[in-house]
Amino acid sequence: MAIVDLVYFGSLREALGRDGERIDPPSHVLTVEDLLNWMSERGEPYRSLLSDHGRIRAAVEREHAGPGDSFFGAQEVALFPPPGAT
Amino acid sequence: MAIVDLVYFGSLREALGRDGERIDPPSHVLTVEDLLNWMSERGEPYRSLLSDHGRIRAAVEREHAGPGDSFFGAQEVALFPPPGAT
Amino acid sequence: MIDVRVQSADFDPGRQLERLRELGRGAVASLLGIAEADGDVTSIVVEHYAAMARVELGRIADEAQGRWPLSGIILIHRHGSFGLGDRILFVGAASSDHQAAAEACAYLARSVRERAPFWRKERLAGGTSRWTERLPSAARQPV
Amino acid sequence: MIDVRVQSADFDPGRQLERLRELGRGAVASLLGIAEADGDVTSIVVEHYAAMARVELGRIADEAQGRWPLSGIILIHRHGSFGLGDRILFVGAASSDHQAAAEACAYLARSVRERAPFWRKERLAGGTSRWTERLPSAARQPV
Repeated sequence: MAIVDLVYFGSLREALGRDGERIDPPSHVLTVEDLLNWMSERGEPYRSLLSDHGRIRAAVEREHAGPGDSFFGAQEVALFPPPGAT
Repeated sequence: MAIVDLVYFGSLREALGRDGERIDPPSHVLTVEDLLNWMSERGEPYRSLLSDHGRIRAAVEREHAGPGDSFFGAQEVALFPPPGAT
Repeated sequence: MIDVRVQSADFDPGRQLERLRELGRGAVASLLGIAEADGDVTSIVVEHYAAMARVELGRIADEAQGRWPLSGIILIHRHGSFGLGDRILFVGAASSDHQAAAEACAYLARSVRERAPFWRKERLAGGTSRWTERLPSAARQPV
Repeated sequence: MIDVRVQSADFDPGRQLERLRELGRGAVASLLGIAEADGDVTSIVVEHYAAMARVELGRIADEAQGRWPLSGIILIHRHGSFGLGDRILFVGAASSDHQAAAEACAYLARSVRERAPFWRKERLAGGTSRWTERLPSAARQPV
């Protein structure tokens, strides 16, 4: 798997205390769900914030992605709570 | 039955060539449908214009009324094609 | 707030949105009805039943207010002669609930079209004219 | 005509209605989203995913244009800091068909709320703040 830029938004960004980070996931981490599980295994604060998949949405290359969608080959993956400003 | 002011609108007004007229229907003419039938019996142009009840709507005292609604005691009854300006 | 108007004068849609915005709720839905016609129509005449029009618009607004949690409703229906592109109808609804504002606005617009006592005649280039009767089949009947 | 904008600047809703009216169709439906909050909220901050926001609004507009016969769509979503009553969102759709304009506008507004990558934080009188996460249950979660 290539290097991926993870970007965070909303309450997730604030709780993680950063806008994003560069990650290098192992080759068995293929889908959004795999990614959330792998990140959770890194311990706190990821575990608390990412292990409840129902609270976290993702976008792969600026397009909404479901838990089973692959991010293979993507340069940018975004994680965020359900959006909505109005 | 007392005297009633009939008022016409839209294409019906134009086809009848008048804004309205004062009528004195007999006592058995109680409902909007009775009124349309009684007016149709007066001959042309009423027969052609009023006998197809599906094309004519009515309002009794400025409120929409169906064929079976009574206009007993009303001072003003309006007849017109289905409305809609936009 | 319910404001219902029947008038020949033009209105400013932006001003109406602003009046509804000032009520302080999260959403303002509106529908603007505009004179549109096909082919050789040069202008449109809107006739109305003056004694009934405002009363019927008020009934429609009351019904909407009973069905959705609205903080404001504005209905403005014009009558008279119109060029193509002229404003004829404004329907606006304000609510804290976006969905309620949108649904109420659609209901108000549909009810005005079906029940408000206004009739539409198209003037044609040749000097003739035809009424748009909106029969149940939605067919247009030249008279 | 599809016009999609993501901006911090305010916009004039009346001007947007006028642009849609000038397309010459019979109906313009719109929904204006306004900063509203309960209690001790003093202001609202709207954060966005800049690289995705405009693209996603464009996808939503394309979907609406594929589903309804529209002559024009305008979507404007603001980001930044807002006082209560400030305009945040404008959704507008023009069509010859009143029902199509109203339905498309409701669809656009709902899709923007559910999918456009914007997040809302409320600043409170005491100096604290809370995010409005809009979980699937529609519950609001203080963070």
